[in-house]
Amino acid sequence: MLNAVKQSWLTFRSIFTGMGVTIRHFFGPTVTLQYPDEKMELPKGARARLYVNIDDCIGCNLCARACPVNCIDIETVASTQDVDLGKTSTGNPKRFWLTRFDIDMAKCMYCDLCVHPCPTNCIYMVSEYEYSEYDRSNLVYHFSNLEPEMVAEVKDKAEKEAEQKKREREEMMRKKAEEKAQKELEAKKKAEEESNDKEKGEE
Amino acid sequence: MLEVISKETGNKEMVINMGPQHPSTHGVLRLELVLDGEIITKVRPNIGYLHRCFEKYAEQMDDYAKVIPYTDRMDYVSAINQEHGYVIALERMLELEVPERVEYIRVIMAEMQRIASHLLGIGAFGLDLGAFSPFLYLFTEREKILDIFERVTGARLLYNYFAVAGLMRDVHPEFKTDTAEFVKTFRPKIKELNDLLSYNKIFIKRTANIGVLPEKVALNYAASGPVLRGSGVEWDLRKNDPYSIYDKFDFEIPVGTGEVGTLGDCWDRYMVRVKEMEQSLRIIEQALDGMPDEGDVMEAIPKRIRPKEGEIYVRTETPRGELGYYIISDKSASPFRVKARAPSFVHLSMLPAISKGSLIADMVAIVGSIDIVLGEVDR
Amino acid sequence: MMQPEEIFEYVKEEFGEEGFSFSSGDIGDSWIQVEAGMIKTVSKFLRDDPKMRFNTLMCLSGVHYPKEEELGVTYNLHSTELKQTVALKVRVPIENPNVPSIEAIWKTADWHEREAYDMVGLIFEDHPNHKRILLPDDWEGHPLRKDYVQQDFYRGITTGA
Amino acid sequence: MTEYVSHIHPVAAILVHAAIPLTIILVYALVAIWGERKIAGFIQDRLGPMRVGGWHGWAQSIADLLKLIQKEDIIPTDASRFLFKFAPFMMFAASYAAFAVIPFSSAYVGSMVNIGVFYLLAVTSLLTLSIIMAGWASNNKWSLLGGMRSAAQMVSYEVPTIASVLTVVLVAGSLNLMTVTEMQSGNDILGFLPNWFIFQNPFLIVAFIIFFISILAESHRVPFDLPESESELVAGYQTEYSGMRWAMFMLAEYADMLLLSLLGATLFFGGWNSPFGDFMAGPLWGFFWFMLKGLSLVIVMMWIRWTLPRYRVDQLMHICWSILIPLSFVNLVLTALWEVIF
Amino acid sequence: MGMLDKKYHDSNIIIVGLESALNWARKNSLWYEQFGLACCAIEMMATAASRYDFDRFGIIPRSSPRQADVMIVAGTVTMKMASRILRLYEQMSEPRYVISMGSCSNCGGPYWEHGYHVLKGVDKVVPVDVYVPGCPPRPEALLEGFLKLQEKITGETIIEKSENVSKKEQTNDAT
Repeated sequence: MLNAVKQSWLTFRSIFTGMGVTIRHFFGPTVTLQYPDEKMELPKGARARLYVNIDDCIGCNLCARACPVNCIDIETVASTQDVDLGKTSTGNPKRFWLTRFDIDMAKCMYCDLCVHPCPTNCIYMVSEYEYSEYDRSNLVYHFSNLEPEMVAEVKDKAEKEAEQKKREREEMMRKKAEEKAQKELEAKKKAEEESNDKEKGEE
Repeated sequence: MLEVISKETGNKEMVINMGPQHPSTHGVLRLELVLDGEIITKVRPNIGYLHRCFEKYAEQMDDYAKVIPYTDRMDYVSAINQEHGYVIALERMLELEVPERVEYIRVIMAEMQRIASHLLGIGAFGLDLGAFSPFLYLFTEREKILDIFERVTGARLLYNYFAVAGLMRDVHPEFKTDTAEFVKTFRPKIKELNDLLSYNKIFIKRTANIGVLPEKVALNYAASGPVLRGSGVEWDLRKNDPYSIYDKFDFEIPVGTGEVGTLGDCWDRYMVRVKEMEQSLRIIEQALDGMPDEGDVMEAIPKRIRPKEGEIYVRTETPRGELGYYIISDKSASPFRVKARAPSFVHLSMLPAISKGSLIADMVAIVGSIDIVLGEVDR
Repeated sequence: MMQPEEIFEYVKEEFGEEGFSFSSGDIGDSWIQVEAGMIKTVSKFLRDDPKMRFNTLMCLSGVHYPKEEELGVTYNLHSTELKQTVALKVRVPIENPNVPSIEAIWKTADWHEREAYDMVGLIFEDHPNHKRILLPDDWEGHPLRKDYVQQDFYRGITTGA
Repeated sequence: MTEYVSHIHPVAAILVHAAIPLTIILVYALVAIWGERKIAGFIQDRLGPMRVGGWHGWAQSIADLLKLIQKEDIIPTDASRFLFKFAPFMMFAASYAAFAVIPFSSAYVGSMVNIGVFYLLAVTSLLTLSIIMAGWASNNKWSLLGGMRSAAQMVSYEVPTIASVLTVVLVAGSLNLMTVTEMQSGNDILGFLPNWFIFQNPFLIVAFIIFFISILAESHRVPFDLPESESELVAGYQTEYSGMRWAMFMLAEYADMLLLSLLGATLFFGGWNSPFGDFMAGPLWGFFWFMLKGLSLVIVMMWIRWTLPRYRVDQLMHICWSILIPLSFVNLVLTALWEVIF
Repeated sequence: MGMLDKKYHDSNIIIVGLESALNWARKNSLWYEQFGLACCAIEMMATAASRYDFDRFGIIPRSSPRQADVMIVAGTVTMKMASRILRLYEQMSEPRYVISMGSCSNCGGPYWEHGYHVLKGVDKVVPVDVYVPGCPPRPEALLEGFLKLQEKITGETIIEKSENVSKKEQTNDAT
């Protein structure tokens, strides 16, 4: 009986202790951040979205290779000899047209692994996080700044140049082969002559 | 959500499906409960609703380092600890030296993560038992930790911060003061939690003598972490099999005492977590004192990771228990096999053993007290 | 506390040379290779012998070795009393992947074995509930085999992108 | 007001009598739901509704109500259709009907019944029935469990409620709530305390504590909110209800909470009597004081809700049968003795 | 849907006024279904917690799908879970909305390539209204997703809505 009274008293006491805590919180300050009206400033280096400074990209494909989920899709075309693409702000020479540089932010897992290998620091995370979409295809970000016609032109040119090079190379190969054949022929002749001489000598 | 699974039980008993969508199964766990009235006669856990093919992914990656972000996603509540285990395994395979400063930062981060994870676990446990406010108070504290983490790593939940023999980036200059400030403000909150929840009579009534896990059963099931310690076994890998620099710190291993009920009940498991937070604070304080101010954290990172042929089993203490990585390497750049031995997986498997004869309400308490994370169970 | 080599010697004394070998890779842990048929008796001995006392099974992993066309199981044991660790390994041919279940010795093996069955297709004899655990019951194939081909549809829902 | 109403046509009088409590319930429910969310918010260091309708989200409940009206009304295929549809209305009707005997002010009571207390307790036990109906008709196991729990809980807790109400009735010597209230006017105790029953007799304090615990259980508030405990039974007996029918349940629950709080205010805190004797007294002030007392009890119930975890179903039963019921009967006898002696 | 959708098919002043009132109610009382799948669920909880506070927008969790208006698919949907998601969606009462939160439910996310057991986007099973990117999205991002959804609801008319309903039903049949 006494025990029951004691237990009840302890129960009530613990309940009142708890209610004391909650009432203190009731009158205490709130911690709520009223989001659309007030926004927290994200710290430096926050990872909320990938961004590519396309002017600095040299098309080395290192980020795409570092990506564990393969959400970066890069297509490059070698620039032709008559065009100078200039240099990046870090001083690296650009050798490729970036005909496609797509990042599928719907696939991305924000792991930061693509940022570190970049030689020109042109791919990095920015702290912009408000970009939800009604349509998923809008989450694929196209960073390449080439117009479609330009892409076609560049590709065409590159193809032509590649063909040209290929032809030149073939030409060279052919010449080399001819020279080689010539030499072999000469060598053969020489050998024959020599053997003839030998035969003659033996005779 | 509700379907009759079989007619095996006849008319007297009822089979009820708890989950995969249920407010207190901590994710997508499904429990088939065979009920006699409200008393559970049989429980069959069904898992796999979050099987995300981690082990397949580890084998598919062409670089050991690419697996790290996926380890984060296993136990998403304590991502840092998951990374920690994995990088330690790789460092042992490659026999790499880790700079001292890196070790200190890692320990601080890991212990902060342990507190954050326990805060969530305790809060969710209270929520399961109907106490709503403690959950939100604890979440507010957790947000403070996440703020520090975000300044350090740039992300709030899944960090990808540890690299093999290094860190992805250095901590910011105010890291020490921020963390010390947090430690200072957090201490009183534990007392408040004890007032509000731990020693609340209703809470004790709901958790004491419920889901008792005897020491022998716990060891046979290979339980670890707070679940094992709640049964009175003084077993902590940070002390018993020290990794990183945990042997440098002075801390205690809190164990269950059976203070309000039987040894090894839900309340003991809960209380071990509360006490562990205090110990983590102690470790953080010591680590902050000992942490060197200077030193490059990225210098030691190897470009290409290619371990020799062999295999290794490395275990570390995560907030939920022993996390083991069993890694086989075949000299190539991608792992041959990575198996993660997740503590939650093991703990969940003993659910049928400890919950027989309890009520539905107890079931909720038991699941809450073993603090499972389904991402880790299913991987 | 005994090193794995000593444990190997000790086990060999008990069971004889037959069916045991000790090996290790270039790095990392070494292991005791055990013939599949003996794993149950060896496990029981390791658990109960006063000098062994391996009271917990830390991890059980199934592995597929495509070159040898074999499946393997690795048992990582630990003794919390004597603080010693050892790894056992069992290799079985892929056509006949039967391994005796050790569920009766360490309860924790129950789910681990089910997972090994699910992932690489090992079959554990005398397992009380030998079913898939992570994947649904009607799933095709064992995904952690190196030659696994993903099915295109599962119950009418495409698994592709 | 009763006098004015009695001059008009009887049917019109009935309608007026019906409309007054209904208006009170509806306005109260809208305010209380918003208020509960605000209170919960402040207790939890947050703000609660802020954006709907301007100042502190005052229009939140209106938006909720309007939305619930638009929601699709789902009746599960295997449900018992009639019972399923009928249960929410019956539940609301039960708590609404009980308001008839509540004396809102010295000038207004819906129906001056001699056995007001008896009527009120009888009508509110219909709530149990409707919850069982809802739980059973849904053909859902969670609902069924919720319904069963609720039946056990409410039937059990009716006993201590009635016993503690009887204690007051014993002191007052009347079952008419108006008479009970009138008996508590004046400020005579110790020269300044109002003549409320809670101050009149030490055993009535115990009776009030029992009464308060019981009404927490009767109106399914934490720590006794087992029938709809979210973390165990999903949503209990309401699991299958959507839209307007669910809103009816919500309305009935809040009305029930108010009803029991008002009953407590009438029985223990002097009903519409002003705490300052004749100062600030009168029919309208009476209404104000009465609602203030009732709402304070409601707020305490909310405060408890956001603090405590909940009991388990067997512990709940244990509290009722082995603590509250014996205690309330002993208390009843002791009160009777006190009344005889003093 | 409620009783209003089938009766009026040409809009006039009253309907427009009524419509905006109903839209206002709908968008300000988006009760979400309380179920989490994976990592994003933790951020969803964080959004509901004190710092970000869903309740400011009138967004509260309901554990029963019957009373929920919006389903937040927070996390990876696996093949085993996909049919349950569909069933949960079917259990919700109209008008209902779906927010796909995070990379995994947007398109399989990190698991899109080798994830044999991962559904590549929840939109293969249920129609999605708003995609919130992030892995996991910040709480603010989820709130922004809700604001986008509110915007969408503001622009809805009853007729459109009923058409959407039938369209949604068709997509359901197809899967």
